[in-house]
Amino acid sequence: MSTGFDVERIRKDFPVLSRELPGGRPLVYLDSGNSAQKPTQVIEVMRDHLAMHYSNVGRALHALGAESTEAYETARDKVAAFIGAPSRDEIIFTKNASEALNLVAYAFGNPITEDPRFRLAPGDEIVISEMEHHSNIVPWQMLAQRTGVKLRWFSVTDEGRLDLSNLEELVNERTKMVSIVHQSNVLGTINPVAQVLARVREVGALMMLDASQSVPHHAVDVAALGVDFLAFTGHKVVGPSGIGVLWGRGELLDAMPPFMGGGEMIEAVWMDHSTYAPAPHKFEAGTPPIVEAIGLGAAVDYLSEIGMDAIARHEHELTGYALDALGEIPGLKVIGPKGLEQRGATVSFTLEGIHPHDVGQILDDNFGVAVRVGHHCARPLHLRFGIPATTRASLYLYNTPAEIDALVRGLHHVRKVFA
Amino acid sequence: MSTGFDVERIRKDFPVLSRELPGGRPLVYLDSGNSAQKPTQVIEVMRDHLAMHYSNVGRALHALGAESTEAYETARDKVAAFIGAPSRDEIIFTKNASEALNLVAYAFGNPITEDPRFRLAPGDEIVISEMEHHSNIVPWQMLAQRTGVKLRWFSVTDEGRLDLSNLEELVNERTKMVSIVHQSNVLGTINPVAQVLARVREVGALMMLDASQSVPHHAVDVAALGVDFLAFTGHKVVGPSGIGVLWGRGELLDAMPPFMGGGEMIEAVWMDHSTYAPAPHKFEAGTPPIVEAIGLGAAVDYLSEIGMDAIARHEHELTGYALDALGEIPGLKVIGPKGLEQRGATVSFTLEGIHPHDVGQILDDNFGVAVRVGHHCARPLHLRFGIPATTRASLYLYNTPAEIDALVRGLHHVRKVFA
Amino acid sequence: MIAESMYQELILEHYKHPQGRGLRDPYDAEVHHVNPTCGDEITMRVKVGDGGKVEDVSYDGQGCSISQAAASVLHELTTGSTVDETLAVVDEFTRLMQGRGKVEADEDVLGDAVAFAGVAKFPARVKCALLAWMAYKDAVVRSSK
Amino acid sequence: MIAESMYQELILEHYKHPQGRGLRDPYDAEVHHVNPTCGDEITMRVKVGDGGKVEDVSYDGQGCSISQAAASVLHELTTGSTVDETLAVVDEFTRLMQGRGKVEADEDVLGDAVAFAGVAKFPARVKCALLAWMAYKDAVVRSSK
Ligand SMILES: Cc1ncc(COP(=O)(O)O)c(C=O)c1O
Ligand SMILES: Cc1ncc(COP(=O)(O)O)c(C=O)c1O
Repeated sequence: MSTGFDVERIRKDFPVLSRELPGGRPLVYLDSGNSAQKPTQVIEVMRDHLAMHYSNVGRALHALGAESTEAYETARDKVAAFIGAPSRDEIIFTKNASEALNLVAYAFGNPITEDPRFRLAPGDEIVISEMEHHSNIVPWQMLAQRTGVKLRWFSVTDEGRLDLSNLEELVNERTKMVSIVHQSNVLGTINPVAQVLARVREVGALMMLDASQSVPHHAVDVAALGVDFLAFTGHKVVGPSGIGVLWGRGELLDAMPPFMGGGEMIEAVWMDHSTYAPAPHKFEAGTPPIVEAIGLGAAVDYLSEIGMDAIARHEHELTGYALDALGEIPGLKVIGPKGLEQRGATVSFTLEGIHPHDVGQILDDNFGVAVRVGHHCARPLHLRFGIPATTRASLYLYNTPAEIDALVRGLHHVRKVFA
Repeated sequence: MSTGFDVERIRKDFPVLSRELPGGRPLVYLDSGNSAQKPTQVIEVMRDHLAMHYSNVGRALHALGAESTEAYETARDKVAAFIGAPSRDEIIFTKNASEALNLVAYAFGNPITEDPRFRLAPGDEIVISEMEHHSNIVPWQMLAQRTGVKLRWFSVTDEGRLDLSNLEELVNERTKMVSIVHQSNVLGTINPVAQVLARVREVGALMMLDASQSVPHHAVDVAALGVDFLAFTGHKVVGPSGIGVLWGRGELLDAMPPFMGGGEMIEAVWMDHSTYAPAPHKFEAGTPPIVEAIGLGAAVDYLSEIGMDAIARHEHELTGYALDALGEIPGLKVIGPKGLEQRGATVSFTLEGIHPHDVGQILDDNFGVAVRVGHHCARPLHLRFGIPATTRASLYLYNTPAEIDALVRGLHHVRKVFA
Repeated sequence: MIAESMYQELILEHYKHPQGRGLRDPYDAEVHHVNPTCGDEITMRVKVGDGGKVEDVSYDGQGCSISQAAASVLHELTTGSTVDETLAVVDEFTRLMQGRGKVEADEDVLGDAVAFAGVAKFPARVKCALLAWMAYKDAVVRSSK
Repeated sequence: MIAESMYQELILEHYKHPQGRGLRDPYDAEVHHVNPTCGDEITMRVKVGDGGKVEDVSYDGQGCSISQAAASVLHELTTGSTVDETLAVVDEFTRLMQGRGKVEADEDVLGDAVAFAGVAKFPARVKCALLAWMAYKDAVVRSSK
């Protein structure tokens, strides 16, 4: 690699990467799109907090309470800076990206709210796409079932791009919300946000981005993007499980009803009614994932120090290497863009006549190569391509060309077994 | 203490308890009702998993995926055993107790569901109590606002007990759900579940227990209790933040609509509809708090090994000691039962003429004594007693009589400062 | 290597050369089973003759080697036996698959199906191995109605 | 001990012997402010005379020593000054309180109120110190309408 990016030094930060799997296999982890591994820098911050500084946040006046609250709220500052949020109060900690998406879906058609942008009338429409993760499909289906709002979606082209040919018709005056993925977790496709947003603004709708697969891999700036909401998840940005982020424009967060009720999201409570705290607290009912938020803060610090641009360059080179190497395997077909334009480091493919489950299992059992097989929580996208499943290699800052070589060797072996 | 319970040995398991606070103060942690401290046994399980075994669960076929899934699902087994759940599939991992309570509240009046127990008709009622934590008030208020269901509540007696004098009238044929706290986080009161449940069964309603403050402190067996739902939270049972538990009777979980939509809660997804996985997965949308669930498993192992009965005995003795010692402070008034009958190790009080915020701050600043001051997320209960706030000492397995002595010394000093 | 214990020669053999594949007439019952998590599917027909003898088990489907080979082995083991005999095999196979790799297989009952013992160690693949067998059980029940 | 920096002698003195406490007539505006998180409350009346001179600030309320002492100090500092002068003090006091303990107090502007500098280190208590001052600002704005 010619980026001045020291992948071998980075790998030392991730303890699991030097682990041996049962049977003496090395670990070749190509499943970061599913969940990323964690660097010592994150693990130790969490351990230290749990061991020496832990207490509940917000509510406690004492020394530990102050330390925990300070650490938790500092994590919010870090996340806000990481995604360019105009205000720290626009960062809501959730348990994962799915909760963030559901929180926004539940804001619509709730009789509590008078703001017209969140009210639903007969004929109103929500637009998603055929390449969404289930977490950006099912919440809107459930909203449609609860309220009668109509769910519509963009198609996907044979090349794995959003089909914008009917953009004008699909996004229209009846549209309340367009929620699409920023970068596909199967195809690797990076979607043309600006083009869709321009139409969304024309019709006065709102726009949400599922950035679960973009925030980990390249610099994302919510102000520059100009959308209304953005969701991502901690465990894919080398952070812990149990933490996700919803960013929303402050003025919209003010207009939305709370999602869950409970401790710390209130201003004052009487038996028969309550008033709510301003955002972000309005949306953080109960004890938040304290140590997880702190871990996420350490994770974005870690990535920032390496530099998101350097990470993106590294992944770009790796992706080129992977597409070339995989292209030489007979019977292998990449599902998604074949070139490097507007695509990330996720490569999904089929191997003729061999089921992905068999591919994945032999790669793992014989070579320690961890890929994901199945529909990757994007079943409709697989239906679109007429296939039940794919094998997916998803790369991250710690991956190397040698690991792609291992994958290729493994795939040749798979073909031999099933020849 | 005469219980054969070695509190000094236990204290060594909790690193923070030997910490010095800034200014050389020792830490006297009497705020476990807010959140408990964590033993090394929990911290190290989490660290080890994050460092060496982490990956996403359920979806991954590879070696790390199998290890993570096995550890996560084993945590479910442990929690099921810990609370006597008839089936492991009745244990739903949430992010905290508040999510568990909201999940159940959102199941009512949702047009998706046909089960009559979760449908709401005009005139239907939900019953809570005046001693609830906000997390068991606000979700039901929000349900009432969304659906028009009527919210009613038990009063609290001067002694801090549930006023059951109007049980027959309050819980009636119009009642759909009675949701009350098992043990009050302010009063310490343990509520008479059987008596309320008998009436609930007579009228054919459902019953939920907020067991956030009981599960940490004494053996809780859901089958023996006989209720329909029970919620508790990981961070109060020496487990991590970011994890909570909803237990529900399997047959009810089957009848309920999903709460959040997303990855892993589905069976199959098409663009226009989906089918859902059976419980518990139906209620676990997105990547769950994996490492947090594993940490919770280690926490219940830790408590079980010491023995919940031994912990309860220890706390019982401590509570007696504390009530006696506090009783001798002039102007101090305990809010809640003065005796040891049906009460836990939480003692809230007022000090005449001195605001709890001043009490808490001086205890912390001068003595390192960490108590909680304010309304403890139970504002209506404080309104009931006509006070804006109390000071609360909440004890746990690692507390000692010497720490109560420190509290008492501190309170004498507080009185001197404000004399 | 662990895989050797799962991808037994016999399984690969059945996968590459499935026995009795294709849907045939006559039949008493036809069922269609799907494993929604991985998309594996099978359509299966059963013909039961006099004395409860299984005269034909015909099938078609798609899926991984495990699910396809399982159907082929099932065809061999059931055809020509009595329904009761085959249900005992189904039970033993199910017990083996759900045993998380900790159950000893009874070779006398299972015959060639013992080759699937290694699959039991992979919870994610157990459903693949069981798909055809559950479909068979379902079809037999329906055929006797 | 850290507390010494927060519970200054002067604060305790004002708390035990509040200056100007009680609601008085005449007044131009009355406001009622509440800190919902801790339940502290204050009712405050302001009487502004010729030349924008603050003739009386009277108040009643309940809360912790910080919030009560802050009202008492405020009464002393504002009564007799012009509205403009007092608003400058309010601004400086607010700046000090929100400075997380990192802001140097301007003693010339703040006078006795400088005793509250230690409170700024305790985010949870800042609202207590500010309650009366925010109420005063509100009341002054209303009185000039
Ligand atoms: C009685 C009671 N219920 C509910 C809760 C809410 O728990 P959590 O904040 O973890 O959601 C708490 C603790 O804060 C509690 O004490
Ligand atoms: C594109 C996309 N959206 C949403 C999600 C859901 O994230 P989580 O499972 O953390 O809620 C994922 C990952 O699983 C994803 O890849």
